Order: sequence, then structure tokens, then C-alpha cells
Amino acid sequence: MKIFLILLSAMLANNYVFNRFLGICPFLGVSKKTDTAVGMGFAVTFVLVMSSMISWLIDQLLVSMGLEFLRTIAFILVIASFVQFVELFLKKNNPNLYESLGIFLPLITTNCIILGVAIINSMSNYNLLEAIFNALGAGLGFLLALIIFSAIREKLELYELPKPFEGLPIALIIASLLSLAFMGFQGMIKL
Amino acid sequence: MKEIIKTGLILMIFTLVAGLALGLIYKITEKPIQDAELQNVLNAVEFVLTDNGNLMVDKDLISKKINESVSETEKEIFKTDKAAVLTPVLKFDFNDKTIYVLKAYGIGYGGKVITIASFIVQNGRIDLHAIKVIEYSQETPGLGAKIAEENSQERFYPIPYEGLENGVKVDKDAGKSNLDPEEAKKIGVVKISDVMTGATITPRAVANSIQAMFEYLKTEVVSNVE
Amino acid sequence: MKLITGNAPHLRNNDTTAKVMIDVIIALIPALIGAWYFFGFYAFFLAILGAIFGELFELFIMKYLRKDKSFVPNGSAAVTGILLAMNVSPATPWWIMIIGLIFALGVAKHAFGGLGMNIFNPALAGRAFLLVSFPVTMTTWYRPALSFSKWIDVQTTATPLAILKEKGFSQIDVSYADLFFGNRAGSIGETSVLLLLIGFIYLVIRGRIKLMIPISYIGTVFLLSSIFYFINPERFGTPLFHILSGGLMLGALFMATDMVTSPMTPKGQAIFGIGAGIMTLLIRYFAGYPEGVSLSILLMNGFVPLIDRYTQPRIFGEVKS
Amino acid sequence: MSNRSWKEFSKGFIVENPTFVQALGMCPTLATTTSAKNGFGMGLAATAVLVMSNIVISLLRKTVPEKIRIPIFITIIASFVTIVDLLMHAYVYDLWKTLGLFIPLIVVNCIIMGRAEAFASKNNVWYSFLDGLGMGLGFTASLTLLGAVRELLGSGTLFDITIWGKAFNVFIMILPPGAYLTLGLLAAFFAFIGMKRKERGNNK
Amino acid sequence: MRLATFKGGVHPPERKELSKDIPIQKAPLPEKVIVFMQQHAGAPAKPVVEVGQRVKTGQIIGEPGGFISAYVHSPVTGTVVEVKKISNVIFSAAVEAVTIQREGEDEWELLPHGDFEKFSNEELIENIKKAGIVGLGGAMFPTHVKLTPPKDKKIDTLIINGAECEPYLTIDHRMMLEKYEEILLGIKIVKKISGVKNVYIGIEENKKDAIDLLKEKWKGQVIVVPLKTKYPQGAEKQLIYAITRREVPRGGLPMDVGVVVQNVSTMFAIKEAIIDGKPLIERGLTVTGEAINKPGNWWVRIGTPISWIIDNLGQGFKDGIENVKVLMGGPMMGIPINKIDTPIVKGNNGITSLIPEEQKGTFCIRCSYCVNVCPMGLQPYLLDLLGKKKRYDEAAQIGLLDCIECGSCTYICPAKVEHVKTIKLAKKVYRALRGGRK
Repeated sequence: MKIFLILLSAMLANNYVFNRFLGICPFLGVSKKTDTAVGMGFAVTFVLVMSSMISWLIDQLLVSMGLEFLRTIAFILVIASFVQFVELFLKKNNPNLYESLGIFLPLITTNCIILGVAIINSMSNYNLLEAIFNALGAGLGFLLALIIFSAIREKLELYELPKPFEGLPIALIIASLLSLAFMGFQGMIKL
Repeated sequence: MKEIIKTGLILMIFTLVAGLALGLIYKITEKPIQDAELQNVLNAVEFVLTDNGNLMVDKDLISKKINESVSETEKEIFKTDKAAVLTPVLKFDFNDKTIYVLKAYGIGYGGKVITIASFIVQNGRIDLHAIKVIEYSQETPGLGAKIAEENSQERFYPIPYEGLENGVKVDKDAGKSNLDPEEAKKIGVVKISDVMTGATITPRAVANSIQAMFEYLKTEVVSNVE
Repeated sequence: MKLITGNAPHLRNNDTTAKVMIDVIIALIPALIGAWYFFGFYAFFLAILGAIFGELFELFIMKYLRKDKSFVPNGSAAVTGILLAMNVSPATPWWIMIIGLIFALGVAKHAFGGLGMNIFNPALAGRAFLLVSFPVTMTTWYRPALSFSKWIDVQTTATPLAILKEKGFSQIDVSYADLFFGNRAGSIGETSVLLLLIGFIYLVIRGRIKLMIPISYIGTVFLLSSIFYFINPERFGTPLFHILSGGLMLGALFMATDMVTSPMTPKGQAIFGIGAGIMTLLIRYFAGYPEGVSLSILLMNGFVPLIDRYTQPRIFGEVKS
Repeated sequence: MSNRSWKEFSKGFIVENPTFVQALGMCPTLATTTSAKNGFGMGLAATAVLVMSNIVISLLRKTVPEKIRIPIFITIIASFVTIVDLLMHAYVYDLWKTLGLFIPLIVVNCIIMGRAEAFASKNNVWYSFLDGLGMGLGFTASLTLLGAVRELLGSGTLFDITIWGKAFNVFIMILPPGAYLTLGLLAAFFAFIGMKRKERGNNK
Repeated sequence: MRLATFKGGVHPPERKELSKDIPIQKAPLPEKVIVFMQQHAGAPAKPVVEVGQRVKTGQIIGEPGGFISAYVHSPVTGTVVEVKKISNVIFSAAVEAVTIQREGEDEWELLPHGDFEKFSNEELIENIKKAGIVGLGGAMFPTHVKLTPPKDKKIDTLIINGAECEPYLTIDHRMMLEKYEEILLGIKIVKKISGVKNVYIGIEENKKDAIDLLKEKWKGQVIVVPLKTKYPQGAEKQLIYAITRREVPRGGLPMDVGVVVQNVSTMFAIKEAIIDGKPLIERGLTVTGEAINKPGNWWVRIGTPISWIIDNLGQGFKDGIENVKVLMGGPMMGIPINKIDTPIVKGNNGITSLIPEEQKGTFCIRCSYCVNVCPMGLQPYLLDLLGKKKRYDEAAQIGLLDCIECGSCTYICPAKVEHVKTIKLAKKVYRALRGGRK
């Protein structure tokens, strides 16, 4: 039960994008086409779950050796090499998937949601299953945010925005209003 | 192949150097970090032992007791399903009362919320005197941090024995958001929704910690004394 | 004699955007008069202030900030102003409502380009902004004054939904009749289901409503709350109670149906209504706030471009592949 | 200071302001600016990492093999982040607590990686230092401004000094929607200023 | 009983009372006619007369320029005074036109004619082609082409279009009341040619008298289907759907669902050609609108300048009118003329003179009225937005080319958005860029 609450919490009530400000750069930058957003969202979710798993194991190792201060550097290296590995693996074994997801992979390393979730998992003392579900929730929440957001921006492409609001400002204002709407989920999930 | 080994070696050297450098810095900062953590605890304990601006217990006594306790490793001595009380338990005498200073944590979002609280025990009554949250997670940026503000924490104390017996709850969980904050405390309700709208996990963790500490005192300490 | 050319069709109906807005305002008048009676004249004054300030502020934006010299007021800002006023507590200080209105029109509407281009319902955005900004003011409720001559009744009380959330269904002190006629605590314009329905019927007759939204919204609330009623009537309350209380009627009849921010096809409107219905009950049952209509609709507003995208009408002669 | 040096240093403030112009490093920008002090602290922490990593990467720019430069940059940056993290933990405990998660996240702040890739790996140490400093301070200035606006409106204080206190608190400002809103409106405002300046430039 | 109809549509003011009770009168012959060589869909005809040449009424003056094309005949007896390109608002391009000065009364040059039963199908089709008959409802598609579908298309239903949904126009209504015998003959000819079993006529129920009359007179021959009064009930695809519940596939033709649709005036023209040997040089026409003095229904020669029609048949514009909009056709789909001496063409079923109203376009408020009324199930608001942003490919994906330009969306729009204008332009540009179906 708790793992589902963790999942829902990470996805909705404490949506990583709207409430915790993780993964904002791709959220603001990539999400102009819904199809791209879906691809990006799934790529991030996949990498999130896998890297959380690996970082969780690494974290256990570090803690047992008393080397917690190496956490940041260890996690980022794990994530970077994992992303690299996935890229190579896809390129070789599944060129179709590589075509559709490959372009996002290099961007994922610097997506702070990946490192953020790994660190949060370790700070929250989650067990492996909880860590995985937290990562899954974070990824799905990111995907959800990305889809809504891209559909809105795609629609706005049809209109003439006031000049000063074009681009970043309107994106932030949409995010603001969405995050306001997501306030409705507050308190819904009691962990 | 040679190429791969070469680049791998370079990469390894870099990581090694970085690791060594970090190890060095860690060694240098280890002591100051400990001091800072200790100072944080000390400040908190002093805070909860203050009454009307005056320390109830001698300052040196506090730091002595804390310094003693530092060498012990932290242990969970009492657990409820939502929170746990941690060692050390500090006990001070003040006039005819006994003051217990306890540390407990509840799980907030993205980590533990650690609270230090002082309880005044007298004639079998246990009253919550003050609390200080020393560690909290960032629930919702800007919101979780609100717990650090004094006027948020003030909503949690003092709670009289009757209130503690009722079970400490956040107003939203208790379903009593229309009470006056001072009135609410008397029945164990922490009115927090007007100062921390939306955020619920962090205050709930604090409330659960208080409740755990109270139950610990009631079952493990006070009943043994009498 | 001059020959005028132009583009077909050369026959247009005499409908205009302003007429749409005026119809909405007319439909809101019964509820506003009701608000005057229930909460005193100040409540009515807030609505009038909202309408006037809304129009003036929009005029200012268009003429001075956006430099559109040909702009003619169309009443949409007045609608936003009135709806915002209807969504706040009866004793809300006027300046707080003005702040909400500035946010509603300045950010939620004109940052997007103005009428027709906004993604979120401005009045709801304004209300949500105020709810989060001034939580105490926005959740302090007043007992109905039941008099046209009073300025305001200062006795505070809890709304039925808050009582449900905090104490349980058996503790609710208002009858269904009270809920239906409006004799209860709540936002200025939300209390009287009867008066809202009168306005709504006017809009239906005038064809100004995306009818599928209120049907699916209220229907979803009814069905879902029936299920929860059987699980625990004391905690979750009756379906009728959920339909009559809170801002559901105001929201479902007037806020969710806002033309600009709702889906274009009946199928999309049904999805919109169902989503808002589920969300409303989830918030009422489980979330921090006792009422969730405004945040639910605001959230669904965010989904509208997505809904529109996937509920395009079937083109005549199109064969499903 | 030579012309070039001044250019490299000053560009981060207005012309290539990382926050308002390049929209980089948005996560910490939004998350940590609940008050002017927090914004300032976050900005300085990032600046420290940026300056140090720029210097080191510039020094090593000729020895690092092209293929594995990204992992090496990441290692360097992560090391400096950890150093800053440890130092802050030791010496500015309270600030370290409030910034929390976002200190380790400096690693993935696009500004730092971006400057390493775009500038430090191609320029000499002096310019890289200036670039890092300028960008970092530009970042700090933006964060402080943002924090100041949000703190003033949301809490009625500025750098913890009470301005009008509780009388007028738009609470939303210190919440997530307020973060997006403030940044959005400020960005629009700067875009507006930019447009005006361009117009005037064209008219001349 | 529920009346047959389609989904969507609007109810513009009908304004048919201006002329619906006025019988069709024969107009006097004009002094001069201007005959366009393109009065039909497809390739323009080639003029076969020269300046100075004397022509008789019914004499061929233009020959088909391709398979989909039609003959053009001289509407009067007189002398050709000019052959040159004149800009034509219907095809919005300059088209070859023959100007003939009338000299005296008609001297006819007739086609072979007589009892239709004695002709073979091929002869009938050839005579229809020779008579230059095109769809007189407005589309002007050559009728002989329509009557010779490819072998693999099985036609089982003939639908006569008597809906006349366009406001103001009453000519079809008058034709059905006055010329039902001739129309029935035309129907019989088409029935013989195409060998269909079922013949329907769809009539909007605002023409109750016509429905009752035809039910009685055509009993056992043609099934009269009363239709709901709704615009665009007379649009081909909507009419087929209302009567047969068959949907013409996207980009397809009526023959794809085994149907052929003919206008009542076309039936009359076929009868005239086959039985009496008269080529299509004259047609029934409603002259109406608020801006003229005397509305009415007239038999008018093709090529008659509109200025002449208004002055002589409509008794001129009303006094005190400063601006006027003169349309070829009805107000919903009619084309405004930019020169008052523009001549009428075969497809003209009316001349409507309106007093224009100034209406300022504003911005779409997403009321969804246009989506609800679109008879083709399109999203006009979105087509308009995409068209304005020049995103034609996306517009084509959501049905740009399916638009029948009926104008329902623009009629209903409270924000006064000009969807049809944008869509027409977008279609043109898209076809120019990508080719594609007409």
C-alpha cells in the first residue's frame, strides 16, 4: 500500500515539476510538441527507474563504507554512464527506439530530476521497492506535466501572444497556473 | 582496444584524484561539521529550556550533558507506527519539577523531520513546554521551510496534559480549522493551516513526533518512577 | 451608389460576443440578488465593483499596455469580475478581491493575448490565487443575514462541507431545503441552487451553454458520491448533499462552461466534466481543502488542449479504419 | 582591465543573463528563492562551483581527450559541488539546511556544464575565470532579485528585515506557483525593456 | 414524423416571402449579351465565332475544351461584336467572353428533338452534351459527364434536389409549382439513361405547397421526401445523407454510394433540350433582395448583364441607398460582383441585392457554435487559426479539403470570424502547393 501512496504522491500531490522544481529545464525547453513530449517523458521515466535502482545499491555500498560524502559524485557518474550505456545499447539493438528516444538521451544526464530523485531516495531512507516506485511516480508525474504543458503550448502557437510574453515568460506563467491547480492535490496523500 | 584502455585510465585517474581531494576536504571539514551539528542541537535544547526568556537550567549543565551524549551512537528507543524517539534522553531538575528533553523524528516528505521537545513532568502530569524542529525536509519548496519559522513552531506548544492525552493532531486531520490557535492547543490540536496552507506532511511529522515522545514518557518513564 | 464586395456568407446572424457576455450577466443576476438577501448588501456591492473594475482594468490594459486603439469593451471582463466576486467569501475585503481580479485579468487572461486565447478561466485563476494567497480570509465564512437592508452579517460559521470534513455528516445543521434555496454559509454567489438554476435555464434557452459539461460534471459527482455513500455515509455524506453544497452548482453551471476554457466537442466536454467531477470529490474527500470545485476546473482547464486534440469530431464521410 | 576581459565579465549580467535571457538553471532558481537570503546564498554557492570548475577545466582543456571530456567535466564539477556542500555544512549551517537538496543539484545545473562546454574548454584561464565569475554573479543577482521580490510580497520582509510584516502577505509568492509567476513576470518585464531599447536603437 | 435531415446546419432568415408567390415571367430580350466561355466546371470552351459574325439563337459559339467541359450557345440572334478576355468573379480569373449585339427576335437553331423514347441512351447523352447542359444548382458540373459514370460504379438512386435551402432564392420552388410536368419528363429521361430504380425528390418543408402538389402529381413515379428546413439542406452530400442515410466518403463523389443528384432546373433544361431541341440559353432566376424595388422570378437569357436585370426586371435599386452588395446566387454562398455589368452564367439561380451591414471581426471565443453547425463535421475555428498561421498541411489533415464552403460557421459566429474566407484561401494555396483533389 505504502508504495502506491509513494507513487501517487510523487506523481500528483508532490509532482516533481510543479511542486518540487525538478526537471524544469527540459520541461520548459523541450515541450513544444506533444509527440516529442511523450518520447521525452518515457525516456526520462525509464532512466529514472533504472538509475534509481542502481544508485540505491551504490548508496548502500557507500553507507556501509562510511563514504556518504561521495554520494553526489558517485550518483552523477552512475547516471551519466547509465545513460551512455542505454544510448549505445539502443543504437545497436533497437535502432527504431533509438530514433525516437535517442535524441533525448544526452539531455537526460543534465536533467536534475534524475539526480534529485536519487538523492531524495537516499535522504528518505527508502527501501529498494519504495525507491523504485518513487522514481516511477516522479517519471510519470514528469510525463504528465510534459504532456499537458506541450498541448497547451501547441495550442498557443496558433495565437498571437503579447510580444514580451513570448517564449519563456508565458511558459512560466502556464507552469504557475498549473502548479496552482495542482495545489488541489495537497494533503490528499498522507504518507 | 588500446584506445579504450587509455581513455579508461585517464578517466580513472581523474576520478581517483577527485576522490582523494574530496577525502582530504572531508577530513578537514569533519570536525567543523560535527561542531555545527552539535551547536544546532545545543541551540535547540537551550531554546526548549527557556521560559519567558530565562533559561530554566544552567547553561553549562546543558552543554555538559550534550557533550557527554555525543559519544553515544543514536538509537531508537521507542517507536510508534509514525514516529520514533531517539537517544539521548536528557533529564533536568527544575525546582520541584522534572524536565525531560527528548528527540524524535517523524517521516516528512523526502526525509526525516527531527524535533526536540521539552516536557515538564510533575505529579504524574506531563505537559509539553516547547519544541524546536532541528531538521526538516523540503516538502514543497517554500512550504516545508515554513516549519523553521518560529511562529509556525509556536503553534505546537505548549500543550497541556489533557491535550496530549487526546492525541496531538494537525487541525486538518482533527477536522477543526475554525478554532483559535491557543484554544486549539488545549485539546491537542495544532492549528497550522493558516500559516502553512497546503503543506501537511511536515507538520504532521512534527505532531506525530510529539505524540511519540509523550507516549514514551508516559509508558516508559513516568510510570516506572511512580 | 457603391458596389460593396466581401466574403461569403453575406448573411450573418446578429449575435455578437458582447451579447453572449450580456446573456451570462443576465443569468447571474438572480444569484446576485440572492446574495444580497443572504449576505447583505456588501456582497452585492462586491459583484458590482468586480464588474466595473474589471471592465476599467481591461480597458486600461487594451488601450495603454497593448495599444489597441480599436478595442471596444465586450463585457467579458465584467463577467470575470462578477464571477470572481461570486466565488469569494461574503466579507472579503474589497482590495483583496481587486488583487484577485488584477491577477485574473492581467495574468490569466491578457498575458495569453486576451479574450479567447486564455487557457485558464480567469475568474477561477483569480480565485485560486486568492485562496492560496489569503487562506484565512478566503476560508472564513459568514452566517446568512437574510435581509436586504443589512450591510453584512459578521457572525462567522462553517460551511456544510467543512462540517462534513471535520465533524461528519450527522453534524450538518442545514437541511436540503436550506441548501437548495441558499440559506447557508458559503461564497457570495454559490449558495442558492435554485437561483443558479434559474439563470442556467435562461442560458440553455439562449443556447449559450456547452450543455454536456454540467450534465457530465454533476452526473459524475452523483454517481461517484453514491458509491462513497455506501462505503461510509457518515464520513462521505449523501450524493444529494454533494450536489447541493459547496460551489458545485456555480462551478458546473457557470465556471466549467466558460466557453473559452472548455472543450469544443460534446465528447470532449463529457471528458472534461467527468474529470472535474472526479477531482472535485477527491479533493472534498481526501485533500486539505474542504471544497475542490475551483481547483478541479482549473486543473481540467489545463487538460483542454489535450482533450481537444483527442476528441476531434468525426468528419462527414470519414470511415473508421 | 582590457576590453575583452570586461566583456567576458559583464556579459553575464544583462546580455547573456543566465536566468532571464538563457533560461538556464531554472530548478534552483525557482526552488531556492523563497527569500532574498536564500537566493543570494544559492547564487554564491553556484558561483563558487562555476568559477572553480571553469578554472580547472580551462587548465586541463588541452590534456582532456575529446571523447571522454563530458564524464571528466562532470567529475570535476561534482567534486567542487561536494566541496562546497561540505564547507557550507561546516560553516554556514543554517543556509546549508535551507538549501538542502539543491546544493548537490548544482552538479546538474545547466549553467555550469554549459559554461564548461561552451567557454572554459575553449578559452584560457583568465577569461574562463572572468566568464565564470560574471555568469555566477549574474546568476546570483537574478536569484537575489527574485528572492527579494518573493520575500517582500510573500512575507513582508527583505533579507529577514521586516518591511511591512504580516499586514500584507500574498502568501502564494513563497509557494511554487508564486515562484513560476514571479519569474515569468520578471522575464516578461525584461523582455519588454529589451524591446523598448531595441525600438529606440532602431529609431536612431 | 421526424423530417429527414443531416447533422449540424443553421437557420438563417429565409426571406423567401419577397418572391415566392410571384410566378416566373418571361423577361424581355436584352440588347446585348456577354457570354463567358467558361460557365462550367472543368476546361473553358473555345470560342468558334469571330467578331462581326451573325449568330442565331441556340447556335454553338463555344466548343468543349476537354472531356470535362461544355458547349456554349448564343442566347440571342444578332452579331458578335467582341471576343476577348474579361475578368470573371466566379472563377476569379480572366475568361474568354463573346459579346453579342441582339438584332431582332429569336431565329432558332434547334437540336434534334422529339419523343425521348425513340432515342438511344448514347444519343440522349450526346444531345444533352450538345445542349451545353450543366448542373444548374450552382456547381455547374457538365451533366453529360455526371450521367456517364465509370463502369464499376453501380448507380441505383436518383435524387432530385428541390431543397433550395439558400435564403431569398425561390426559383426552384416556382419551377416545381409551375413546371412539374416538364420536370417529370426530364426525370424520366435521366431515369432511362442511368437505369436507376429509385427516384426521390427532397424538398424543404417550408415549401409545403410544392410538396403537396408533387406528392399528388408525381404519385407512383417519384418519392417526395419532405426535409427539415435547415441550411445547407441542399448541399449534395447532406441531401444524400438526409434521404438515403448514405455518407459520401471523404473526397468521394455521390456515385461512390450509388447516387446521382440533379437539380430541378437541370431536369427542366434536359426536357427542353431533348423534347424541344432547345439548348441551354435561358434559365429561371430569382431577382430579389432588400436593395431592389421589385423582386420576382424570371426567365432570363444567359449572358444578360446584371445591370440590365436590375434596371429592367427589378425596377432599379431603392432610393437613398448608398452602398449595395449584389450577389450572383443567394446570400450564403453567392459571389459579390465588382462590376455592375457582369453577365449571368448558367449556374446563376438568383441575383440578390443586399444593403450591406458593417460588422467588425473580433477574436474566436471558442463558443463551439461553428463546430456544432458544421454539416461536414469539421472544426472551422481550427481551420481558420491554422489557415491564418499558414499551417496548411495540418489544416488539410483535419479536413481542409472537405469543407463545402457553405458558410454556416461564419453565419453563426458571434465573434464574426471569417472562417470561410480563410478556408477558401487556404484551400487554394494548399492545392497550389500540394496538388490534390478538387
